Amino acid sequence: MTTTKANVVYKPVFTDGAEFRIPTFRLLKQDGSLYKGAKAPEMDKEKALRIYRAMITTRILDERMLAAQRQGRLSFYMQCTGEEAAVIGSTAALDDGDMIMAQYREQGSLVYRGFTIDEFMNQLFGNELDYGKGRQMPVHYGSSKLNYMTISSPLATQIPQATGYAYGQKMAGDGHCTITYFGEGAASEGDFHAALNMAAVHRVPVIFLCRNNGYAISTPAAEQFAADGVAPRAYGYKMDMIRVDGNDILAMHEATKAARSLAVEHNRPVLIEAMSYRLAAHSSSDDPSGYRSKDEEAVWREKDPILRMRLWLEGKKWWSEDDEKELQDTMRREVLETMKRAQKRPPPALDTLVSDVYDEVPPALAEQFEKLKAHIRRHPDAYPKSAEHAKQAKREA
Amino acid sequence: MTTTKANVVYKPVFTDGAEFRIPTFRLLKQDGSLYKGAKAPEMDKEKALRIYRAMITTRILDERMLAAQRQGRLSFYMQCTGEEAAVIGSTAALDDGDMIMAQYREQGSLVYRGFTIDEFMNQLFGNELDYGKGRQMPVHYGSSKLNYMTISSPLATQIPQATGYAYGQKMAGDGHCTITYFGEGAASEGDFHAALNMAAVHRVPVIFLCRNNGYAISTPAAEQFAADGVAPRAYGYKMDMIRVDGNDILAMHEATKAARSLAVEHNRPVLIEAMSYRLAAHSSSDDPSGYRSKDEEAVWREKDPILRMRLWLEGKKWWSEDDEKELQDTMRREVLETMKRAQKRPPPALDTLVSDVYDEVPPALAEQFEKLKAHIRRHPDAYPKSAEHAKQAKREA
Amino acid sequence: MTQMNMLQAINNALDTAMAADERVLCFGEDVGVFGGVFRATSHLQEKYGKSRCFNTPLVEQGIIGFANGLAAQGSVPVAEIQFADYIFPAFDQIVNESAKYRYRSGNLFNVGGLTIRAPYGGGIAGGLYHSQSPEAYFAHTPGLKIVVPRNPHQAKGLLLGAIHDPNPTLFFEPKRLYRASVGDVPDEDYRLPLGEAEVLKEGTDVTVLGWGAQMDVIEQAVEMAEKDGISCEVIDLRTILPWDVETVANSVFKTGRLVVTHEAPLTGGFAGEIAATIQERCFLYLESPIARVTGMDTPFPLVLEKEHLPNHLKVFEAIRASVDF
Amino acid sequence: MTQMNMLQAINNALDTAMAADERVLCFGEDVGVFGGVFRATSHLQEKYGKSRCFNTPLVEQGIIGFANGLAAQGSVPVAEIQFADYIFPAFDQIVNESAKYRYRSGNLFNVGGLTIRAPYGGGIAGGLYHSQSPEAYFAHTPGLKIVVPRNPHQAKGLLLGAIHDPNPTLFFEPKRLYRASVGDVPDEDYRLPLGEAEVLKEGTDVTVLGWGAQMDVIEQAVEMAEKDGISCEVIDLRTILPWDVETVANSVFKTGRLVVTHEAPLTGGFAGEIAATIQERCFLYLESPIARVTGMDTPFPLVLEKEHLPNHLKVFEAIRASVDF
Ligand SMILES: Cc1ncc(C[n+]2csc(CCOP(=O)(O)OP(=O)(O)O)c2C)c(N)n1
Ligand SMILES: Cc1ncc(C[n+]2csc(CCOP(=O)(O)OP(=O)(O)O)c2C)c(N)n1
Ligand SMILES: [Mg+2]
Ligand SMILES: [Mg+2]
Repeated sequence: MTTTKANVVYKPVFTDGAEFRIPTFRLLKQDGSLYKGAKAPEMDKEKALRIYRAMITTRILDERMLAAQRQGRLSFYMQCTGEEAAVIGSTAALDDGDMIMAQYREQGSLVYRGFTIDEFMNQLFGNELDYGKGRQMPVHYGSSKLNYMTISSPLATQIPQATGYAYGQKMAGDGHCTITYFGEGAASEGDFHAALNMAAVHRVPVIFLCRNNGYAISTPAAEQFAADGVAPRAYGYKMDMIRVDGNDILAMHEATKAARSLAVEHNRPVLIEAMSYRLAAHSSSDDPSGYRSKDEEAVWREKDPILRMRLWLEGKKWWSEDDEKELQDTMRREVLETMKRAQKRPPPALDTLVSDVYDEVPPALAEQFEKLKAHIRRHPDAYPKSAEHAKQAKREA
Repeated sequence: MTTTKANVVYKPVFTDGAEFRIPTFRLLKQDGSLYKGAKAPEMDKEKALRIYRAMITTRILDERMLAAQRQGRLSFYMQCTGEEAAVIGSTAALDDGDMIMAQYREQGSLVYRGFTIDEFMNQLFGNELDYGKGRQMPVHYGSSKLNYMTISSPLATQIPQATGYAYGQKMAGDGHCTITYFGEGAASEGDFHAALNMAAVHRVPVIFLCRNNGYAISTPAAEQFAADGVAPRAYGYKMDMIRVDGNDILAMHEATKAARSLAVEHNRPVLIEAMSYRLAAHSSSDDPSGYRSKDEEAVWREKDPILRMRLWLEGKKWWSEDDEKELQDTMRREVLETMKRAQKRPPPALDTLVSDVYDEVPPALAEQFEKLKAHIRRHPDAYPKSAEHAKQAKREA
Repeated sequence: MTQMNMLQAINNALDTAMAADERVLCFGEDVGVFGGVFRATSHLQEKYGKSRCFNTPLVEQGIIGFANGLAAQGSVPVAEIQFADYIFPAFDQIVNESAKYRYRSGNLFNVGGLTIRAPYGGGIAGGLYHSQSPEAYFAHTPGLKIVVPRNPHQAKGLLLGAIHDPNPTLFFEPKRLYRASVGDVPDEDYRLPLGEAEVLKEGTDVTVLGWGAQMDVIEQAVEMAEKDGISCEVIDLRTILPWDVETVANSVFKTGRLVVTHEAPLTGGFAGEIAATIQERCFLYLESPIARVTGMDTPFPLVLEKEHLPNHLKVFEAIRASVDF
Repeated sequence: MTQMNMLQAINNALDTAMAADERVLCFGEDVGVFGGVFRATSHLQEKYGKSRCFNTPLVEQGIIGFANGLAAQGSVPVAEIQFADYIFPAFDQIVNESAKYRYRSGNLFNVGGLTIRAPYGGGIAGGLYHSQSPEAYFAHTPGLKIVVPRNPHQAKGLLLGAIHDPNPTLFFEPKRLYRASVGDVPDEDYRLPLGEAEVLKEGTDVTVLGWGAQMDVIEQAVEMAEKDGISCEVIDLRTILPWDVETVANSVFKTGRLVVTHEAPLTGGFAGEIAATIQERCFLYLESPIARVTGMDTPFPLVLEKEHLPNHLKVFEAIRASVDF
């Protein structure tokens, strides 16, 4: 009934929009060939390989670091596994100067932009070189030079911030936009509603990229919302929207490229829903066997986005078995070596406890810090990390 | 594109839902006759007059109390003027045992359910008979016997509460539902998003009634959302939705009746958007001339919902000029007399300062109260209200 | 009596309450099939059905808004917030709504049935957002009760006390004790009183006061102090709001000294309220300044959390300093 | 110099800041054409355009989330929350985000440009939800600054100080002084320092401390006390976080007595923090217990608000009691 041309009706007819079907945009079949009717996207070899290398690197990093966590070398880890195309395909469609405000499962964006394995490891081990100064849990990366906002654990808080950031970009007129990533679970937060509505009203160049991976920890999407995904919410804000096969690297790239030009050239914010699946556990603390079946996982394992891209690349003769082997070996080695190096580095200096709370340490906090230092001097054995740092500092001097 | 039958598309096509047109449900023309094609609703004379009397009473109460505020007899007031049909038409379609969780502009619901002028006045003047014990600003009514939740000023907080209340009703299996009223402004709050999503997921018997009256204080709807009203948000939750002419008493009644049976019989929550206009200022503290034109107001004054119903009643010979005059005179007199009575009543007793914070006054608060009493005894002149009450108490003893 | 860890005791309390009264409902993020990320609600959905123990969408303001409505209706909701660090989106629903429901309506309506459970505290390598102790943020809110248990026995009894208390109650669970703290727990339905501190150990030289996981820290510190010949009176506050001024003041009248410790930052922490009240109440009895041993005035760090936290050594030194003043 | 009331001074401060730096933006509910419900942003949209001064949708968590993002980008947002009572939906964005942005990123990012303005306080027949003084709720949050002006001159200087301070700042405006407080205000751009209390009057017998609208109450009380021959030292704290311990402690070293007053409820109010700190700092100098004169531990009432509020008589009696102890 809501598609009637009439302005007025004389019977109380209700609709819940169930009659709308939001189609999924796809280009690439699982065998690496294009769908019939799909136009080959413009993507040169260089770009394609940059993307593919980022996907492989992300996958290997995830595998190795989960293993490291299992070995007790790391306290915590979260994998992007299964969602590499959704994340990297979209980031690759942006300008590297665009701002990324991610949730936590988007390490692929960082890899793509050139965050080094060293930089990852320093954060994961919270050593003295961690940009975050060892203050946040593993996977809370950030990089100002790569325009990647430091991850914050409270879910969805970055979504209205992305609207604000993009408003600032629009005011500055620098032709940049902001993309914010979030899960279909986080989209239930009030901040999501605020962010999309404000973006639509103020015509802000922001892309809202919902990774619908089926689960929020143990909660399946069906207990998260009654609707057909997150996409139909765009109707409520009158915002451009598209649903994309999140395991299809070409479709993700095309859709995001188009979204970016809506955002930047027309000040139209866009909601992209990337349909995918969280192949791994929620995090290293989680065990999905309590809430979903192996069969379900197997179905999605068949849809691996990396394999799909590899088959496409091979079809184009841009990639070979040997290339694959070499990349995998190199990356595995680099990850392991870098890990060892990072793990050995001392923790951040003691004064990182009190710096950056404000631009300057206020007097009362400075006093607390003096007391702490005196206390540690009295009990050096009780504070091995501070002691370690002091030792290391001596060694290096 | 979103109405395509296809599951998959091979081109990135965006949609913002602009192609959907949500029609408005109407039955009654401004001249009191039914639209061609509109079915006369089942509404007997008794019900019709109960509704009409409530509308007139609300209008008169509002006029008188605004005047009282202007005369300095009252600190604050808010009028329902222009929205009486939206409020009373919907309440009248419910069972009187259904819970109402309103925003603040829904005094009409209370009038309809039988809240007496005395009860209104006691709240407005915060005297010793006010159920709220003089703690809240005027218009924050509540009635447990009439199933009308006490108004709370923070906007939208009642919306998720309504979802919870209705969930409790469903668990109790008592066949009741909850209706919650809110403005199109309040619908921007995060609590709105939470409430509707949870209601849809958990299939809760709740009716969300959005009074879209064009303004949130000075902010026009166009700066509140980019979409065509609040109705399209229902698509995002897969919730039954209908848009109704809020100045059409019969349409409001029919729509809400149908919504109630969806809610109670099928556990389907419903969103109703009542299109109307806030004819008066936001509150007695507001002056709309700073943000909207007299012309705009005049257009809506022509659509007066009370006159529309009166013409319908007169057409049915259920109401006459004389009836009107008598009702108006009686109500005016009653309001004035009751006001005088209420204004003279003493304020609530001093111990209402500290009761009801908890079920019992905790020791530290009891101690604070003892100190206060001793202090007042030392300075009786400085606390005229407490003194007045003490005097009155003496007089009555 | 059964030996249980704190999680089991909490699970047992919920089970007990749900068995006794069908109006009791448990919900929150991942609370259903999965039994919560810490498993505090394990098996409750199996036992009581999906309508009484369920997952909610991921929206804390909605969870508490929903819970407020349920409580107003007469149900007895026990809502879980997955980590206390994530309770802030619900701050408005708690502070402006739950706390003021009864007062603003003149007691026509109330949400007394409401209990909000949340794991809190540090010491688990959780960094900024899996470590906070937000009790003081709520303690400025008349109308709320705030309870923190120190061990499994207390956890069951206080949680049942909270669920049945006719006022909205926040129940903060020291998550680092979830599995670490084990003890005998009665099998029956028993309810410990809210608003009453407990003197765990009598002493004459100094009163040492805390709550939750900090009680273990105090125990270690006091052991050290007693070796030095200092006689400590140890009090578990248990209820932060409204707090038991009497018990604390009576102890300080006797000892003349007070050390208060909590994990939350110093400034604006609840130790400040206690110190302010006790210095007034016991002014002429105090032999040394009331000492506060707390987290530092920073967000919660990760790698250096040991340095940040008020451990037994810091508490011990404060006891010493108080006695040596 | 121009005679202005506090609203005009605030409006003038915003105008000054917007004229000087185009990155300064003002927004909030009804802030645009209408100029805000109190008219603090009057004419700013006219002068600086709709893109720099605008209405937002009605969603506080969004307003502050948006402002955080803007500040992170390098803009200088001045966000208005219509009443301080309605700041709580934004609590998470303020306490978990604004306050922790710099720390958690190791100073890669910060929202130092952010200023949040909100009218606060009672005495205007506002009842529960148009009267609250929520400063203490925020004062437990390292990373935030909190400022409260007492008159038009202070309001302009401190607001400009807050806007240019490189840390996120909450600026609470005593709304009952909006029109009531009038005084000379310099026309130029001047910035008063944050973090510094101001001694308004020197005295020897007792220190009387407050902030915002309470300074007028203190003035009246002190006048009564001086008639009784009590010499009072009066301090306006001005910045609640981080607060100026030095100035207050130095005063108490001299007077030996302290009375602190605020409108917010006693328990968990910021006077508790001050009392706790000063009793420790000045223990041997204190001649009487530190007194707190505050709102009662209840939600804010309406009809009996006079009874509830810490007026000059209550402050005077506390001064007397402190001196007579
Ligand atoms: C405000 C808040 N509430 C709860 C959590 C705990 N939590 C962390 S991740 C998560 C699930 C998120 O699911 P989704 O958004 O779908 O992202 P996904 O993990 O699937 O990528 C939850 C509940 C949190 N971090 N923040
Ligand atoms: C959380 C919150 N924010 C702001 C306000 C201040 N305020 C009161 S009414 C109002 C406008 C509400 O507009 P709408 O919801 O459209 O209802 P209407 O007044 O039009 O009936 C505002 C901003 C409030 N009461 N609560
Ligand atoms: Mg997910
Ligand atoms: Mg409106």
